[in-house]
Amino acid sequence: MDGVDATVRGSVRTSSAAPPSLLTIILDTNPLSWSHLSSSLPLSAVLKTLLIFVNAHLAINHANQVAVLASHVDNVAWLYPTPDDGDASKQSSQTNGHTEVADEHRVVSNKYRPFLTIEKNISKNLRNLLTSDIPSAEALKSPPLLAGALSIALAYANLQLLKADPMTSDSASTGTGAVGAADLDAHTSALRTARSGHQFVSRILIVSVSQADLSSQYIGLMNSVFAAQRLNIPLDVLRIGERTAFLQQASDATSGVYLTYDPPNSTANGTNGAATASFSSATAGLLQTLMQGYFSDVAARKLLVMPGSAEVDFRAACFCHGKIVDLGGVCSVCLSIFCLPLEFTSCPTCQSPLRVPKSVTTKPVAFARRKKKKRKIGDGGRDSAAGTPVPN
Amino acid sequence: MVKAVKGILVQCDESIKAIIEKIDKENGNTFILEALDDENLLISSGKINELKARLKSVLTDTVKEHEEPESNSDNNEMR
Amino acid sequence: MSLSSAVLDYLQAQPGVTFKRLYLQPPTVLAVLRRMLPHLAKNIIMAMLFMPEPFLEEDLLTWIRAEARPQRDEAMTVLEQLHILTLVPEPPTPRAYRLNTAFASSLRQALMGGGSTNSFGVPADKDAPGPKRTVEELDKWARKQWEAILYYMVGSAEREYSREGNISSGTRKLLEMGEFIIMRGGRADITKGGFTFLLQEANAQVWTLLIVYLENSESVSSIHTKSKVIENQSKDIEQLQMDPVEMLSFLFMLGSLELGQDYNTESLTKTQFHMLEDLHDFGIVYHPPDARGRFYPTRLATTLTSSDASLLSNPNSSLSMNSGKGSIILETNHRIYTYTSSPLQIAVLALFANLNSCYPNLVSGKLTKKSIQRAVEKGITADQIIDYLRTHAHPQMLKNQPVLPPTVVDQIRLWQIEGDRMEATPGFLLKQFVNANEYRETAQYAENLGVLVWRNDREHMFFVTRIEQLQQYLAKRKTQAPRR
Amino acid sequence: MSDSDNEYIEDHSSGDDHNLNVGGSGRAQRQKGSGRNATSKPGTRARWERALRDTNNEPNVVADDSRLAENISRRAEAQKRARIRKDTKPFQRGIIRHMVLVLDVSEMMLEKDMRPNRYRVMLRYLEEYILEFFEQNPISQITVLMMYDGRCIQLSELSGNPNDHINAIQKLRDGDGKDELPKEPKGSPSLQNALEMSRAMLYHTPKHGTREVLIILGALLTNDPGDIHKTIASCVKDKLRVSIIGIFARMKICTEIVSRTNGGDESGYGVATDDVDLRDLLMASTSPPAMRATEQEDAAANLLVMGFPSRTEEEHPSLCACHGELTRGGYICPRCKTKVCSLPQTCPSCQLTLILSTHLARSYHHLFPLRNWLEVSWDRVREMRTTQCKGCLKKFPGIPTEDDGADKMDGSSESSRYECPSCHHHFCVDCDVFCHQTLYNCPGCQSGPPAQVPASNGETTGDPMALDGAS
Repeated sequence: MDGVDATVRGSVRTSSAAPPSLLTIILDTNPLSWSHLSSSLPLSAVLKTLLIFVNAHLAINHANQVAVLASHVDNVAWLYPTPDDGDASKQSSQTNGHTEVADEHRVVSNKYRPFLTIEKNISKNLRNLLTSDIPSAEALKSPPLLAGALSIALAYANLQLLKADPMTSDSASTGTGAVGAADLDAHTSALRTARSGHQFVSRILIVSVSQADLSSQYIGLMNSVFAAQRLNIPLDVLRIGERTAFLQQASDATSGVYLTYDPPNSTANGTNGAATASFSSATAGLLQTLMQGYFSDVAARKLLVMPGSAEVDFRAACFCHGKIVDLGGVCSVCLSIFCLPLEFTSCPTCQSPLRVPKSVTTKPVAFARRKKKKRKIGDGGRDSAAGTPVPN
Repeated sequence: MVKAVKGILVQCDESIKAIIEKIDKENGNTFILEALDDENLLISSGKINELKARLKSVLTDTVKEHEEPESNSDNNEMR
Repeated sequence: MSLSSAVLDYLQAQPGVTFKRLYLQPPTVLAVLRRMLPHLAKNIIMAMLFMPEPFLEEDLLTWIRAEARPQRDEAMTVLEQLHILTLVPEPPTPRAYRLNTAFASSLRQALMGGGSTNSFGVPADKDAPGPKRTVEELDKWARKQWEAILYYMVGSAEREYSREGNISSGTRKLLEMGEFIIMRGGRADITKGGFTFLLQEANAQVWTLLIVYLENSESVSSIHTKSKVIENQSKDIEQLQMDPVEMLSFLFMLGSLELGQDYNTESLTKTQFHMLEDLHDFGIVYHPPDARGRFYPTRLATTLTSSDASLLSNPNSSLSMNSGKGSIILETNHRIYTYTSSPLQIAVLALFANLNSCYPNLVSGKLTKKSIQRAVEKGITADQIIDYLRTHAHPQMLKNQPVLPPTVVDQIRLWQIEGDRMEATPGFLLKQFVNANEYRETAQYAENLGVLVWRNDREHMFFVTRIEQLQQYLAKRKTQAPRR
Repeated sequence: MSDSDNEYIEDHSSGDDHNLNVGGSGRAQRQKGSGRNATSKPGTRARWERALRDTNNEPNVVADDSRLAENISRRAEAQKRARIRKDTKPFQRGIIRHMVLVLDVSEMMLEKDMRPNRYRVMLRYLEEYILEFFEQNPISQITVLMMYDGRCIQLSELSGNPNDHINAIQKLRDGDGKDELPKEPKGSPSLQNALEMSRAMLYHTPKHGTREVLIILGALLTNDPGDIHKTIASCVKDKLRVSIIGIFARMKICTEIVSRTNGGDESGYGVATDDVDLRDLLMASTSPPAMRATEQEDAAANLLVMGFPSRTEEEHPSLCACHGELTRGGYICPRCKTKVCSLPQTCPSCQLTLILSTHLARSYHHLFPLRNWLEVSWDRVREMRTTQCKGCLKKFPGIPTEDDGADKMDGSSESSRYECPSCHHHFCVDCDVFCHQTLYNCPGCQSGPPAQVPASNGETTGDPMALDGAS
């Protein structure tokens, strides 16, 4: 009779049945930044690479989903799925799609249909986006609306998560009083996603090129990062160009992958394999980076050693100048971060008068002597103006 | 040299093993290939159904099961 | 699980040449990737797909976490068995893995487009004559055909549902060959395998039947033609040799087609065209009698290459064969309620439950010792019953964790093993190891593969369910041993 | 930063005392936002009475079956939204909190009116509570006390590490192997002892932080050695803010303690009627409390100097300054270059507060709350012509051809759309809940200019975003 084992009944499916997964790509489409890269890594090539990546993601599981967002200069646009244009144009696009299919008879027969649909949608929407409005030169220098794109991506992922989870969608429709409502509590929603992690997983890949700094979107960005953390969604960042501290923090906080990719000069060595001969070496490298570094979803990441460095830049941006600081003043009321020395007497964010510890503003001799002793521990020559915040 | 023997592993408790051994003895040792330990036996491949049938008949003969009313005592009896 | 492993078993039995030819078709590669590989293996393939050099074994090992060893072994074994990965053991260079070239180039082609193989189906001309079929019509057709097969099988167990005549004699023969039914004096009797079949999900059923179809391709073709001969009056089909590779490719291609779209039959080979008739009988494709130049894949076809998880999570994409899918409520007092009016599902339930009342949309009953043991005697296992109940559980039940009441699950198992005081596992006993080391490592390997059933460390022997990989392993060990 | 986050436009006429809901059943406002307007004298009505009234006043109307599904979904929406409708006025809040958590471990906690008993239920929720507390208030500190057999015993030191407290609570639950901790609740509680001890605990805490006491009290008595009123007076003097969560019934003395230490506001005294309620009350206290005008003067903002160290990895292990263990990586204090192995903490060498900027950022949503979104009428929909949610692209129901006079249900929108008052984009109810409970951002405001009323001729270009107005 000992054949019956309690452990058996829990295991519903074997480990090889991976959960469906949603991949959301946020593509930075600032035309200015891409034009800088046009010689080594043009946007069109990156797009082509991303499409292969997307196809590969869709190929491994029938239920896998994709969403692509463009964080453009002054707005955030959906590249896939295409939002409705209202009734009239929706109909036209439908008929449009049909005739196109008939036209491209030969192409269709050589490509998996879902891939084709997505590719068409993305390139059409991107074309529309890039040709529709030419932003002003000033706007071009502004940072991409990453916080907005992340917010939308998370809202979308959240909906897919709700859809995939029969428990919540059901409790929503029946609305069973107090207990049902308690399920909707923010905290349980986090727990719920952790528990339903095996039913649906999601991740977000940010392809970032712009140099502009993101400190103006700091709060929005951070809120998005915490939301992603709660939903158990890793934020992967593929940075083309220099490092950015915030994106690295974001991916670290959500245990995502952060890699920088430096496009080699187009004249560089010809290591292209036979398969990638049609690509420049830059795109081939990019493709390989995507396929090896970013391909695995949350389920697979448990099994793999993910790339990334343990060294993370955790410095913050000050609210007064947007400067990156590693030592700063913090308002005790509103937690705004300021760079030192302080230039004002009341907090610019919350208007409360700031009582600044004397050690910050003045340089008392007596303290300085004590400091000297301490310096031996550290490496010495640093700015000693900042004093210890002695509570009370 | 490693040796592989094709057969059927039978896992049972000791009392059943004793019965199986008895059946085996009565039938000219055609069932058991090897007695592995107290609870495991290796049986020759084609014989398992016959063995099962014989075991069942032995058990129904020896074990008197206490009749249960079908309607409302579904799981209490077995525990 | 049963379905992908069924296909996997079939494929693994094929010779290497077959794979070479199979992998020339991008849809096949896509389907193999999607359907038959463990998740980790998919990731490995994708990482290697665009890698210019072979993947060093050492790098691969560091890439996969040490804790994930069992998954790694599983993935690598499957990849090697399907001839997707090969080890390149050139002595001067470090050992490295290489993707099968045909596989890799087909997969790249599938992902990047291009080529001119017409492998994803040629849509029929828009202006072709004949009426178009809507998705609803196709669903109706598929359901009608498939349920006819199921009815036939259930009907053979329960007289009152018997509805022969609806399915072609070819299909009937096929069921017999698959040992789902046994003909006894002109009457069909359902077998143990048949019950297993009935209790599976629709998608698994389709694959199980198709595998039987593939395995018996030669004989099926002749049987089918015999029945067709009268209708078609054509003799030349009789000589047709069904090529399993072409058949498989066709099935995989069907899985990548779009529902509601009609496709041209011109690009099909003779074998494939011939298969169309059989698949039409199963309800997998619809081949309009008034327009022979076209065919429509039904939902049964387009979901061939989707996995169980996706079918569960996306109810729209699955064709619920039993109209009341997800309708069973099982209570801790063993009572069972099912919202259904489908005689098929009622018949299936009646196999293992004691049904006592029937309302227009609800049947209720009870799982009793008698009913379960009756089912067990017929050859249905407790696990099958439990699986069936779980996959068809009502959404309200799915809220529970675990889905089914544990007491009932345990009780069903207990009832099954009650008459059955021993557990039999066919397989192989390995013994007489040269030394403790060899024993330990081999046993460990077997355990990682998941084939180890029993081991006795003192006597240095263990029992496994399958031996092929172990043989390879031991052979490999032998060749490596001198080097160590 | 977009406008919905940091600006607040006063749009309530009720003025500043808005968050102080005077009255008995305390957190009614939080619990049932919809009940607020309907009842004539909101707080004084007991919960059971209200429930009775609700059922009695429901008119017996024969429902139109065709609208049943719609009404059910409307009700579900209202329920979801009821949980997010809290005040979004950006009060100054006590972000740096010092909290004494006092547990009742008296024999009254053995009552079995919660399953398995009150004590176990309380311990179960506490772990969750502590994690949530530090999630919401990463730079705050807690200490846990228990009232046991007339005494007050400290279970964990004042610290900012959640694991310290969770371990203490687990020890209390499972026993610590030794006989130091009681296995079962015993005796009666003493509020006076608890308050005195809390006072002592919080005496040294800096002024810029809050001094809070949260008492979970199951008993309906307090067994004090002296005059509790004197203790209350000294608590008021020391600026302690006491909140109490009672179980099943109210006590006069608790009302007095809470009211006097909170400047006359009794809303800090909540009574749990079941275990879900207990949990809700606990979780409600994880949000930082609003500061009052009087406290604000005393606790003028201090400028705290903090370091934001970056994580490094070393080739060779070295000793960390905090535990003296060999580690391969850690955080380097930006001022003195000492290595510590975890954050947040105080640099062992130069006493600088070391913190991750993300810790600070976690509290921002309390300070810059997202404004509530408005229900959208069909007229407004006709004007804006939105067809899908700005966040998740969910399709909205279409505009009905004629006004069908659907029943208005409080708390949900007739058009299933919700509009952000800043950017005028429309969202679905799921995004509404998600954005206000988890994200704290408005996806519309963050991603471009506010939505415009579309051009009246209805001709749109091929730009897919045109109707969303974002272009």
